[in-house]
Amino acid sequence: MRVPYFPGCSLKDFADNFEKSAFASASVLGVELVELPEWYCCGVVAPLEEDELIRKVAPARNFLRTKELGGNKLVTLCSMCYNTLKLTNLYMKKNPDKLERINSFMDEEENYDGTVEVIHFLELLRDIVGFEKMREKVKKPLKGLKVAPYYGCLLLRPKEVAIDSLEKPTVMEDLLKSLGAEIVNSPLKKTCCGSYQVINNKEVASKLVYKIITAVTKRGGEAVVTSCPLCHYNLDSLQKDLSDKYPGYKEVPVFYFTQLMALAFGLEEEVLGLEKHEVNPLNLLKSKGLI
Amino acid sequence: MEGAFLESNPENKGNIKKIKESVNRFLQQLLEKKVVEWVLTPYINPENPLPERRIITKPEEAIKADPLTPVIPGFPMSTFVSEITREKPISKPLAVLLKPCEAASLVELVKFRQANLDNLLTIGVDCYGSYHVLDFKKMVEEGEKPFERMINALKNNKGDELFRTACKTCLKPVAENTDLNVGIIGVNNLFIQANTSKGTETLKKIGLKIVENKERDQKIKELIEERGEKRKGMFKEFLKELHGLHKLNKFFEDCINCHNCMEVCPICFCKECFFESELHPYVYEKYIKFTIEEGTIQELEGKLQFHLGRLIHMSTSCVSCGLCEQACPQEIKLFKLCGPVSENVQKSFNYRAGEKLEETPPITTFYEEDLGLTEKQAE
Amino acid sequence: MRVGVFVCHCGRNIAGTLNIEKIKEEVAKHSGVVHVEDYIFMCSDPGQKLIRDRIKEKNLDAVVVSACSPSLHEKTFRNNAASVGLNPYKVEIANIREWASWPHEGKPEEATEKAIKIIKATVEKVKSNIPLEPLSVPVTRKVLVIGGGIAGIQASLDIANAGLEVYLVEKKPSIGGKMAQFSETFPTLDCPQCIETPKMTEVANHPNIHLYAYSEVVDVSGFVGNFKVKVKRKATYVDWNKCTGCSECAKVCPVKVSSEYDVGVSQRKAIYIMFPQAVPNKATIDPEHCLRLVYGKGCGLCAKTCPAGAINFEQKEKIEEIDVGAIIVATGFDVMDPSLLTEYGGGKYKDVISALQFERILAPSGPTGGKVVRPSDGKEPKTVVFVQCAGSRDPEHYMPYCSKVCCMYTAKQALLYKHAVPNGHAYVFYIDVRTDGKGYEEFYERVLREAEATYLRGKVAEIYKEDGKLKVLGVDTLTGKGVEINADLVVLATAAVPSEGIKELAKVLRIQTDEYGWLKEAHLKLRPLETATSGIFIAGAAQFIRDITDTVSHASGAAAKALSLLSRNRIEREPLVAEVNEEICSGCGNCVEACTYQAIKIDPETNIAKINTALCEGCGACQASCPSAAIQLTNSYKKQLFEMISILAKE
Amino acid sequence: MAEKSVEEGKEKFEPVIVGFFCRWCTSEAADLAGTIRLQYPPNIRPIRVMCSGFIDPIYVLKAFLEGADGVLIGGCHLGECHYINGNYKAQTRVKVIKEVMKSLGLEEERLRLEWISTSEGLKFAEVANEFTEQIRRMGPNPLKKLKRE
Repeated sequence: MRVPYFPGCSLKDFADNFEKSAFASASVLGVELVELPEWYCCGVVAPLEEDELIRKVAPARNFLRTKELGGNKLVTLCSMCYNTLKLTNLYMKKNPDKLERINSFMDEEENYDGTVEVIHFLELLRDIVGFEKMREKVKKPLKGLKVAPYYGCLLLRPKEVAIDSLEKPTVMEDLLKSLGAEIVNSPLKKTCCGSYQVINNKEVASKLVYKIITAVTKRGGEAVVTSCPLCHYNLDSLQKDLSDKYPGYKEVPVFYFTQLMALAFGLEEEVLGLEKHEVNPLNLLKSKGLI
Repeated sequence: MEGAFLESNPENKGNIKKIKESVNRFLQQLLEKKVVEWVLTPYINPENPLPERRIITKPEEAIKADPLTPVIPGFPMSTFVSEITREKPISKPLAVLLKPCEAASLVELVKFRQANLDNLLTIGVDCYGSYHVLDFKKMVEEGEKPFERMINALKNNKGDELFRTACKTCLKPVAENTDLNVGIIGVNNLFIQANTSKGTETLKKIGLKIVENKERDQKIKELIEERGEKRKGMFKEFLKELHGLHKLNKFFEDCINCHNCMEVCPICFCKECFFESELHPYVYEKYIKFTIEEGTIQELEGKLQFHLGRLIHMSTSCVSCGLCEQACPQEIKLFKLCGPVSENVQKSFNYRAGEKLEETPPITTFYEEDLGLTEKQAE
Repeated sequence: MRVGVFVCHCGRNIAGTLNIEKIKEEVAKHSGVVHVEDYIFMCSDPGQKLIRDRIKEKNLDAVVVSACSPSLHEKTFRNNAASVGLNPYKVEIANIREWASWPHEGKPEEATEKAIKIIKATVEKVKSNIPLEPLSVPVTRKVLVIGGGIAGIQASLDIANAGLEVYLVEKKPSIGGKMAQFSETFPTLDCPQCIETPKMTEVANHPNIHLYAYSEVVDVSGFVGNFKVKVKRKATYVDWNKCTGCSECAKVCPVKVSSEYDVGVSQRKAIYIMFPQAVPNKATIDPEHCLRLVYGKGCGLCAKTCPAGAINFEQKEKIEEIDVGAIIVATGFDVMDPSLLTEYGGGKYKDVISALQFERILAPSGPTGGKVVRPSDGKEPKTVVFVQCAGSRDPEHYMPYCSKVCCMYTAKQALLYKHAVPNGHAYVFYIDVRTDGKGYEEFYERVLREAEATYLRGKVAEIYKEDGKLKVLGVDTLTGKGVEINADLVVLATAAVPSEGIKELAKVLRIQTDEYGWLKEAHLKLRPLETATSGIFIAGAAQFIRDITDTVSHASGAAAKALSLLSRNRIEREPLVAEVNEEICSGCGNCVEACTYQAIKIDPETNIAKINTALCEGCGACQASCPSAAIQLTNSYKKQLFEMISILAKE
Repeated sequence: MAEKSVEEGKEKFEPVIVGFFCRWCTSEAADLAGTIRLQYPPNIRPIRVMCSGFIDPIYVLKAFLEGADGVLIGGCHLGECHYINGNYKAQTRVKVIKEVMKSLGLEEERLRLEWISTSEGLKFAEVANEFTEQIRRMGPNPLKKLKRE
């Protein structure tokens, strides 16, 4: 199965281990993620302003590229790209008059007709591949690894783009279960990671990360799993300071779900890109006999 | 499907004469074994090349029954059934032989309380196609045998250019809602198909061995698929010919307001047609009045009101029998109108007239959902 | 046919735009019109007299008044004509004010043209109108009240005191409803025991009230003034004629079941009296839990103990038929099940409870005797968090509407809690505090002062257990800061929702519910007590959640509606009903399917449609479904429509 | 469509639109529009009927055959019918006519169904404006041209 794929900036930079591990494990499942030939910024926040139509041109172009690849589904890995593209697409579908204007901004291109569907890789795994099939491909079950899924906000809010139940999501739990991991249910799995506050108000983000991580460790969690490069960045990089601030603080490594997939599928360790982690995951993985 | 072969002698395979004899023997047995007391069937008319409809009561009369005849002489059989059973159910068990379109229209008439199935044994007759009454008559007069012609066409699976348009595009060569079917499609020997428990009981009563027949199912499916393709193309063409008021007006140019199409229509069950009532403004006196007041007679509106009005009334239940076209003395190809329009209307309600007794017609169904009609349409 | 047309100027409202002379000139030419006259105000006394005089002088047999909307003066003009012997149904209104002069002020010529068309079409209609007399129907002067909460109680008492008989049907073993479960009521802090119980007793002793407790309405047929109602009287397995309410049976019953009355805060027995003040004060056996009834043998301790010998395991439910003229639906509300609110740990943590449960804990007559303790360990909670709008004002997840009463009862609960636990502290999360009632704002101010509760403007995001405490994560939107509270007890002001089974009951009654299940009123503003089915009224929170004050007023209003309907022995109805031409009807039954009121049946003898005019509401859906014009609506005949269309559609 | 430009070059085409308005909602909305003096074109000629469920498809046909350029049917919003569900019946019947008209290329856009409640005077005026404009753009009922020929 070939599926058009939108990477976004993070996945080409600090989160390239997310992409790498995703590509590798997707191919185990017979899924080829085909990167859009010439892609543009997802737009992050700007396209969500309803009247700033010019800022929605980039997403529209991404959808056109998708159609050129002969697909009508566009997969993203980054939660933020998913959220932005999906919302923008919905906006264009719901407002044909606005779509017409957006199209008029791009005179050298075909018109976008609103027929692309944006999905997150997790949805593809759940709804198209199926977790049962994943279970069959597991070579090294993540036995005894106590992981806490962490959703953040972008996969679940607002309601019209939620990939799962707003209050009781289970998609990551189900995925990790199929890999053989043990699930630790943290009440703070949907709590804000601090987002961009990490830049100008690091304290806020830091405090949130402390809460999120301690809620996990208190419940016996050994690792946190996420699907968002920004969440990953905050949760991973801010932990260093926490150890200084809070004596007795216990660090836990933070993984992308695709890294754990690659691990369970028995792929080369190098696709995991473990060297990028701030909180060293090697000890944990070694102790479980996974590497 | 299950059912029973009537002829197990391999020598008779596909023998046309034997087919007819087999059916008649089957009808005879129905009467002999007292499964029914009466049989309503097309019947050989010594005075006329066209068959007549007759109720037979004695087993020996069955010899001259002609249920497989490839023609509908005038009114559909369902109209007769309606007339017999509308007021009250019949007193004695009656078997009636119906072509698939007649069976379908009977289903619609039952839904509209214009017929009653109590005490009725409905027997569908496979129909590969039928001829216009005039063609049929001409054939007989010229010594050709219409039945043999139809059977040969069936054997070669080539269709027949002379079939009525409704038959060429017919998707119901086999009745779906009868107790029994006289099967000639997809079989070599005559096959009596049982659709209901009443049908199965009947076969058992006259001592027939019940068997599965999957081959026939497959053959029928293939035929319908093949016809479906053809129908799609033809209907598209028909609607093109009628597109817009100007073309529609041209189409009705020769109409003489005789209303034969309505008279013969199995769905037009009204005691008094609304378009012939005193409310209908285009009656004689009104024409005179219009002529005086406006200097023109409203012939055009009169015709359109009748035909479009009738279409609005019956298109939800039209079974595509095409008898309106056969009845038109002016040879207006009415099936081109009611066939495709009714198909569109019924499709839009996800309804197929005459298919299931328990399905209610769109106009009496209460759709408690927004049908989306007020949504703005793109211009 | 001699039609008179009267054109009203309505001061300058009509004459200022329309060319009255042109109208008169054109209309006078129309066939059948013998007289046209204009006047400055047709609805005034001289205007009316003018019409009366002309009817007599010119011997008019039909009248068209070209004036304002028929919804304003149709009755006036019809009665006026009737006073000089012209049948009121031979008078029609042509609306040339709202429909011509007002909306086309800048286009006098076109507006005049339109007015002429409207008048001519109306003339055509009135020409074929037939004279009619109102239909008169005898009525049963009795009322059925469904639901024995405070609304049903109030409505029943009002009607019974006016001298009419009332059947009060309650599905639980006792009347009293939700109000009987409350601790004290805002803003006066009266206890329901003090104010509701006397009313309950009055119901029980009233000679005009037939109280059918533990019963349900299962079928309603008939129509306004003449309803036939089937009531299922469920088996109580106790002969209520013998039962003295001594409760000895409950003492010996070995089966304990979670108490519905205490919303699970306490337990009752399989044979029980709902609460000490229950009316009727009789025992009921719960057949799902009674050992004898479940296994068909054994136990029977209650029967052995009962001093009155009232226990009867063989009792069967009965269907009773009653005739009434009006029905009042007072089925009240329910609260949303807190276990639906997973993000708040509802149903998961014992100490996350609904406000109704907290009412029982606070109630002096409740299972804890008014001592505030938490369900999990019976300890006194020192920190209580109240979450308002739990499930309300939340269109993404639950109910979009405001549940109206929560602000006030939460404030009350915070106060009562403070009274019970002086060293405890209450936090209240709110979106807005709504205090829209007499004395409500003052009460809220008192709570702020006296209860020392911390009011936090914001929503709670998550409640979970950590280190033995309930951690409440929320936000204070006034400071913009996140809030984290370690609570001992969380009280959710869960959304009010329509009472269970209301949709099924609405079907039986042939009345409408809205998308949530609240009963639909005939008009939200002007007919809030009526349903679209005449003769059926709504009282209290069944229409929408409301507090006790409003409920009682609403119930008295519904009672007054029923009383005014039944004030005479006969009622009159519009005679604009369907009629069948038997010559043409082919009995296809399309009209039967089209009729919402089951007013049409096919006569099995003749195979022809037959109309029950008493049931017919005159909507005309039948005539639109009839292919042959065999069924038509009186004075909206197809002929009339055809003539009108013919005039209007021409250039 | 060929019929569209018949009146071009002559005086501006003023369409005739027959309106069927239920007495409980759309008629009241029309009253309200007048009362608050909302201005809309006088092209719609109204008939007040009991309910949108009262409208026999034949009335619509009749209006077109008598020369109307458009037909507007107004009823209560779904779920708000005074007669409980008359408007559901109306939409079924309108659907039948529309399907017939669509199949035969008879410009089904000339028939419009709208739900306009008592309080929606503004919506009434907007619909009147917009529908009149639409019919004006579409040009006269082709029947008129046919009759002149």
